[in-house]
Amino acid sequence: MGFFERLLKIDRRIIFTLIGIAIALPLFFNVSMFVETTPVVKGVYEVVESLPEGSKVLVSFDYDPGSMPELQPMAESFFRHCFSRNLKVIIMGLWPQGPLQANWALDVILNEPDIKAKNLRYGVNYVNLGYTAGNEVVILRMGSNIHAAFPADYYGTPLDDLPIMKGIRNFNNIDFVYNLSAGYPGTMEWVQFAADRFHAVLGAGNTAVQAPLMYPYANTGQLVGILGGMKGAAEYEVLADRPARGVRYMFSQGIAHAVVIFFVILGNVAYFATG
Amino acid sequence: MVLDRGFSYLLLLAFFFLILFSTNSFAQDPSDTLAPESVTNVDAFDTPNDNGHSITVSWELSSDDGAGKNNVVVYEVYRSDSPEGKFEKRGMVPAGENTFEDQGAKEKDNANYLPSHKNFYYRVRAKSDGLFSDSEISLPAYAYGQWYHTGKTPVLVAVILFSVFAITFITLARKGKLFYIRPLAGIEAVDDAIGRATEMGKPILYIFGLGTADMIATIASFTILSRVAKKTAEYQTPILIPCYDSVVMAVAQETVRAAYLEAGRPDMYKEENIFFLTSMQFAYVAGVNGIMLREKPATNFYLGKFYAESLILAETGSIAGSIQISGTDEIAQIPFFVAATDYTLIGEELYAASAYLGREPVLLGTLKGQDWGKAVVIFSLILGALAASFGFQFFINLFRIQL
Amino acid sequence: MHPSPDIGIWIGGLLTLGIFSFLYGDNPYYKFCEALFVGVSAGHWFITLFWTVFIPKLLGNIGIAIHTFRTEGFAAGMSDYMHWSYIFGGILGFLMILRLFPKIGWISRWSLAFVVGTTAGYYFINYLVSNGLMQIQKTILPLTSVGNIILVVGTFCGLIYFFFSKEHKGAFGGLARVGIWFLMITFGASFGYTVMSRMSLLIGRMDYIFGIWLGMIR
Amino acid sequence: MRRSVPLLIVSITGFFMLIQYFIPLEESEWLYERILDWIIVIGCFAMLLGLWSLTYVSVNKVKRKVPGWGYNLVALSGLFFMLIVGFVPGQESLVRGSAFMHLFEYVYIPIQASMFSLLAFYIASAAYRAFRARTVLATILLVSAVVIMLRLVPLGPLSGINQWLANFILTVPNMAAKRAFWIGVGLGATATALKIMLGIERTYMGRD
Repeated sequence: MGFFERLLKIDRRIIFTLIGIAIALPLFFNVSMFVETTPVVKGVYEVVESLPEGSKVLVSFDYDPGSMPELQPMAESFFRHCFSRNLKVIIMGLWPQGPLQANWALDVILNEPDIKAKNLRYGVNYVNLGYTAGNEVVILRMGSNIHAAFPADYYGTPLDDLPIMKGIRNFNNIDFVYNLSAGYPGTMEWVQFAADRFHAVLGAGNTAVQAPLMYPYANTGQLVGILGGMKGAAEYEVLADRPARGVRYMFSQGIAHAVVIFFVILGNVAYFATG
Repeated sequence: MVLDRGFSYLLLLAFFFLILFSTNSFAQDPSDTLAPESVTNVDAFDTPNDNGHSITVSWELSSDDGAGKNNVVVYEVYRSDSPEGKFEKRGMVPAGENTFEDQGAKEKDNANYLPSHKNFYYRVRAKSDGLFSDSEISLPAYAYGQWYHTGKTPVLVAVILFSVFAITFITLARKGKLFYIRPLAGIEAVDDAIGRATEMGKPILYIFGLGTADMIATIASFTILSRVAKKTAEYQTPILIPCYDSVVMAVAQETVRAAYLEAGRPDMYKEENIFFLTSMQFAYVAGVNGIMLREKPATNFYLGKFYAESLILAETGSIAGSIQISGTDEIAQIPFFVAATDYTLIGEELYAASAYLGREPVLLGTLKGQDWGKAVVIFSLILGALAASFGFQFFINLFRIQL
Repeated sequence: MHPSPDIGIWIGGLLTLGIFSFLYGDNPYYKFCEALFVGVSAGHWFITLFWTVFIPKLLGNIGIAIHTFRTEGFAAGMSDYMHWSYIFGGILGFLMILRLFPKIGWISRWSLAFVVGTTAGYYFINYLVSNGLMQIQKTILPLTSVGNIILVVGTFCGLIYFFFSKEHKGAFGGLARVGIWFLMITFGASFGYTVMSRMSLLIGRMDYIFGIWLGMIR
Repeated sequence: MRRSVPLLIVSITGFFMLIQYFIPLEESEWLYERILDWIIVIGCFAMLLGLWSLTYVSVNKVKRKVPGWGYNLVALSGLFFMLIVGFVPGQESLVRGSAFMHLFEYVYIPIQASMFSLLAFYIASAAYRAFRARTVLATILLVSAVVIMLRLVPLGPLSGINQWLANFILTVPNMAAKRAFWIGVGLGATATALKIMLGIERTYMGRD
């Protein structure tokens, strides 16, 4: 058996090993691969950048641990950006696991030295409203009255007792809505109900699988912008000039893609060489 | 909707200018200290196409709206249950608009409850900056639910058209007309795949994916299973079905039992071969992976609803050396089935498969009906695209459904 | 290297390695993780469904019904009686369990028939509207740009491919062939963008092993 | 009774759901919502069947000491341990910090994430085997996939062209084929639903 024939029947485990190395090894180096920023990500960044201090931002966590590697870095960099610009953050979830994901991201960001120095207070600077069942109906209800959709926050405190919720009745009192989504209910529903119906200013972060379906909404302006997968997360970090997990992971991502493409080329070379 | 949003911006703009204009002229012209002319012809009627808890009010604009003193800012709509009673404010619309939908709640304990079949009277107030004038009281109107939603007529037409196609061809088939169907590679492979398992003396693995029993893809898969099981009964090859959903498991047991009975081998049926694993996606995959490597089935069928797990299953099956036949209506997973299995039924082919396998004239008749449906779709697409190119919007409106 | 002192992280890490060992081949380590995973997940699913769906939906509604009957008797309004309807659902559910008894197991088909019939009617409309009419509506585009023309032609050829009762040969076959080309472009594209998502998942796991668990990164 | 009653139930419920779509009446809405709830309740009872099946099959294997029965014992212990820590504290078991949730966080989530991430390996090996320019179709698949994957690799001057091409593929041919696919699926599913309601398709119902 010639070299190319053997190459065609290569043991899968060799491919597995190389992929494993391609992903693990770059994590040990603190190299940030050059990340080109795209207009769709800039769209989100610039809206947050333009909000005056004290503006209210609503973040909906519509994913579960399955999509953590892609969406968690987005959540963290978004929180960091909001808190460093002194915006008020209201968290909610359309997925049962969502509010928990938000708490994990808060744990990370609130412990970063410059954010910690701000002494942010729960209920004043940020709040977690928790999860409510009902999928897109929750958004509809929030359109008329947020207090009806979420009578109490994640910890059971009535909304009226939370200073941050004073004067917030519906989307008219929210300056920006950001949605992190891995499927249904998610960005599609936020576009249809919050943006189209109630004219909320909406941005989104999606998994790489879902993002291509949502790009059309960014073209029509229903979304101010969208972060797609780990690349989107990395771009946001570059824009905010705070390279973090997304950028670090992007190095692995790029190498892994190169390895896959390399294998595809190798397979074709071997295929044609053996006739 | 983009148009809607544009429109509301326009309104807002108009609204803004109105305020500006009216305050300006207020300073100059003493005649503007007068209230705007009241609206006329207030008409209240039941809102069509709903469950009967909403009344729509319409009126003719005040003569001072957009003309005359031009000082109307908003219209406020008031409601009462008697002409003499207390009128309650129900909402308002900006100047220039002449309808308002008084949408109530259907639950009795809701503060916003609006009962059906009860008379209400309406009054519209034209308001300028601080001054207002009330209209005459409308004639009574009551809300009631409708028996038919007129906005859904396109759907009704489609339902009737499609059913007529299907039933016509089913009847023709029953009368003995034979329909041609083109070959499908995935279907032709089914027999060989079962034969191969028999020769090797190994079982067949049948996976429904993550669908529940109420999904159409799963139901289509049941009918395929029934044909496959009948053949396995004839060939005396065991069939293993690990299930993700308990109802799917129950139906699969029924299906296979019936197929064995039909094949005349009820003794061969083993209920413990159709079992439940777990209803959590990746735990289910872990379990099926184990079965594939330990039982080494000769053939794997993946037919039904599949999500991210499709590729893990298909690659593991390929490592185990099984022949694999797949099919799903989840477009995102088809690439992985195409890449990693031997035959793939793409979308609609999954639904057609039961007709192919059974070769019953009635089922072939419905396939013909489906094709006629497609022909109508293609026809509408071409006609619609041409109409749209020449600026005829009406054609698109034929497909517009009011929800 | 600063391994995590948290025992939970250690358990998670060891289980992760167990699953990864499957890539080499089936082995006892994987078999253990798999069995544990199946058992724990089935238990988790059962408990979650029990507390979050069964209790509020069935017992919750019947509880309300009983309570209003006790306090108001027959004077209760129509909307209060509605809660009793859940008993019907309960009976259908109960019939389902009768499958466990071979003699009367056939009664469970009534519940099955209820589920299948209802959803058949539901999906009949659902698919016709969202997969049929709405897609047609979106595809009716003026043929004024290259993109629109390709879009309409591609949809047209794709539909031709799905014809079952006509032989794919001649001009018809040619159109069907173009249709399958379009499908292949789509499949390739979605394969391509899924790669990024899947690689991210592995990056997350590797970061867990080397960063959070073993503390080898930073 | 065994066969005709179920078929009757299928037709009645099926046609009711079909017709109620066109009837906006409150009563029709009410029944529709209730029916969907009842189906959820039926599903809850059915989970007992699943639990029984899993227990029965595993216990049988342990009893008969079939090879690998130890793993069945592991699965059974996992299952019953979860049931105990889930039932005994009542609804409290779903609150973060309970034993039940700890098991979820430290056992279930890591295994689930690891299983999910196996896809990274498999997607690479599947790409290696499938993406070979054997036929026209395979070549189209290959080119389209590579163009999309290259979006993430810095290509220097070529990246602009590649971005444009990737965007074109996603918004034009990709959309066209998806529409055709969805319309086909719609017609196929509608036909299947109709066959069920008319009682033509009834293999799922058993025979005796």
